[in-house]
Amino acid sequence: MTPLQIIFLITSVGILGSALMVVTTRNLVHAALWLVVSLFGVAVLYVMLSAAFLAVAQVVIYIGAIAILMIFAIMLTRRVAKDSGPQTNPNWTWAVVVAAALFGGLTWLLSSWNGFSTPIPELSSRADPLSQLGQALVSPNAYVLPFEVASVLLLSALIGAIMVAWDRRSG
Amino acid sequence: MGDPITLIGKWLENLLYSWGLMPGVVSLIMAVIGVVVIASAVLVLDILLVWVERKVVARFQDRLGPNRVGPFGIIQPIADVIKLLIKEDILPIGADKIVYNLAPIMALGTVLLLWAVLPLSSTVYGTNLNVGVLYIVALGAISTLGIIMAGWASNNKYALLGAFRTVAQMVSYEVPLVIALLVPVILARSMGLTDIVEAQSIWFVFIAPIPALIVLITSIAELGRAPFDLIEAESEIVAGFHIEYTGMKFGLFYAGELLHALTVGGIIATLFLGGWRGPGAETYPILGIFYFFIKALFLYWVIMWIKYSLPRIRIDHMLNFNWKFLTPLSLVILIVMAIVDKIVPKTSMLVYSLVMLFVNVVVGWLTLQLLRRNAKSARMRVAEPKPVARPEPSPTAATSQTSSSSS
Amino acid sequence: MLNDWLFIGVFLILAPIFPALALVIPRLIAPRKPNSLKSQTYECGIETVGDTWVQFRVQYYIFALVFLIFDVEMVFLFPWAVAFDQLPLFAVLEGVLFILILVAGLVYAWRKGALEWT
Amino acid sequence: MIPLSWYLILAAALFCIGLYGVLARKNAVAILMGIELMLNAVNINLVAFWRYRTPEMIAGQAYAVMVFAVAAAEVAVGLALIISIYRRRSTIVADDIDMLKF
Repeated sequence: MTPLQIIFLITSVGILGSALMVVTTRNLVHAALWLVVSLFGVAVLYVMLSAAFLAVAQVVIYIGAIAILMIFAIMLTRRVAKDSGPQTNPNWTWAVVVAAALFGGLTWLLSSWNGFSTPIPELSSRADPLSQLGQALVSPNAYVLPFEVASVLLLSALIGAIMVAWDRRSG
Repeated sequence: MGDPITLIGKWLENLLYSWGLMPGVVSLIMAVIGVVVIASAVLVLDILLVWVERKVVARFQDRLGPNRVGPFGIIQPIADVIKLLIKEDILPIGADKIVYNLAPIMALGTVLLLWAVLPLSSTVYGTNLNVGVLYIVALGAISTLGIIMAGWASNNKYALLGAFRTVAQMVSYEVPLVIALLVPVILARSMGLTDIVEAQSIWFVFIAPIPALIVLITSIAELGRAPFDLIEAESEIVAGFHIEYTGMKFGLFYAGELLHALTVGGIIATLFLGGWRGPGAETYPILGIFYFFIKALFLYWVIMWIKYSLPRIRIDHMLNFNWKFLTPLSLVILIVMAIVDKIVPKTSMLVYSLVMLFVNVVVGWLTLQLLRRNAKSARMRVAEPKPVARPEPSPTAATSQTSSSSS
Repeated sequence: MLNDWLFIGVFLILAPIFPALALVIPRLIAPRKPNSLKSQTYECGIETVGDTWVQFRVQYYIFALVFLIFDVEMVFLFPWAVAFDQLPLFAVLEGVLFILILVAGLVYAWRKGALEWT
Repeated sequence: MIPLSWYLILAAALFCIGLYGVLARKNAVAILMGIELMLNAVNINLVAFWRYRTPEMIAGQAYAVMVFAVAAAEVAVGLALIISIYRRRSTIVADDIDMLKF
């Protein structure tokens, strides 16, 4: 075992364990905090995959914004969030079966693929992936269209969300 | 050369290698030593800051400040720490124990982590992350989460309300902050803080004064210091999200806030005031540390100066100031500077900087004109006589009452 | 690159230990005599009434929402800013267009009155 | 070193946990959390494939960034809907929200 492998194993146990807490814990605020732990673990994985920009972006977007938005939403719907009864619907056993079957199927499918255990290739040191990403995002023969469409998507999400949530009466 | 800290580091590294350790283990040990040295130095500085803060406040208010314990009262903060350590620690009823205890740790821990990327001199820095600026933003995000945790876990209405107000303020001011932080990144073509300092042959504050000002203002708001200290607002919500914290746990929030103020000074010094740059700092890196702390402490003093000179502003004014003034202004200056940067040739650094400065002055002047006009109409609106409550004829009052109750 | 992050990782593990130490020491030396009156919640010194979890205004959500959208957009722009040297003018203008689309959202929120604290 | 398979299996497991959350939870906010977990599993896969198969192209990272945008938009609108439904119906239990029946 190399040190990197040990770090990977610790991180993945952390990610999966806290993900399990997210889907099972009764207290919704706790679920949101466990979600933060899980997403932070994913950021650590990005660092190990040498995608440093994605790692910090993950922390900024998911922990800094999405998690806070979720906690706000939980606080705004208090009567339901305080519900201490069972938090799962009656057919949760089926959910377990479906999830387990999907996991088994995915693993089987992936292990039959010949690129399954590719070793990690050397990263060419001359190109800075960050600068590459920046160029690709605004270059016409790369991703400029998705880039602008993402902006429109976010704009429509903003307008739609304000329209739905905003209610002058309760303001 | 001529840099004792690098020499000590090299000597230690060679010593470890001579013991026959593997390179990975050596770099791990060096990292641990580096972290412990930086963190404990910063914490000692933090204790000193308590004294500095109290002394400076006293001077602003024409008092003497602590002057009994030790010369000039310099041992006072240590006495404070001992007092906090032996105070009883109260866990309020219904508090969520783990989250409650985690929150103060996060409050101080995130501030400590910021020092991992701040370059103290050309040779002394934790690490030169190529995403340094976003790393700072990310840590700010984690500290916001810590505040929510503190407010929610305390099981106290006022704490929860204070936490929500704080977070609303912090996330609001983070928008212009992040936009303004893009400007030094564009000017230096890098997010690494070391690279940003290297790029400042002319301090960025002279090239981009408006973004520098925006970063200063929004950072003060992020700190929750006056005039943006609505989160503490003793008369409204007791003391904000940390009402229920006693003893050392409160002390950690307090220490975190003080240290954060100095750290913000350091960040702004790095991004806009040339960091460790100064006469002779390249040949003698030890001078760089000195310059860095001079600049950081100067900005810290500016933050204190603002804090003790201005009254607290109203919450609607605070939010308007952010959304209707700072955010548009930062977007405009970002767009203008990005385009001008591409148009003006970079052959002569002096011409380039002068053009940038000119652009900033023009935008600033236009903003002032706009504000002046706006202020006039706002004054007219406020000065209008308010409708006075007077008894209305009974039938209409009755109908309006029934209609309002039915709606 | 991983070496840079080794330092951050070590810092991440060690940074909470310093404040945690400051919480452990009082455990050992400070008095601990909790009683039911002492650990009451403090709300202006009067007895607590009702539920802690008060109903919040939707306003808070709107602020966090606008922040989320802006945050994501700004994160997109950081690689653009780093690659500035390699970008031709029209690529810069595409970034500006990206910002302008976002400004439309801000204008909408402003006109709708969602940014007022009423 | 770590082979690609480790990342893929981790992502598959995370995806299935998220799926379980979506299928089994009653509360709509919790269902959204499950969706977040699934999106993150997808992102791990994208970045891992980028790093192991095509490190010289930037496609994987660009797609991951797009997933960030989509996740943000989805959370923003989803939570707004939840808040709005809560205000009208006083419930956010997914099984009780059946307005389309009428």
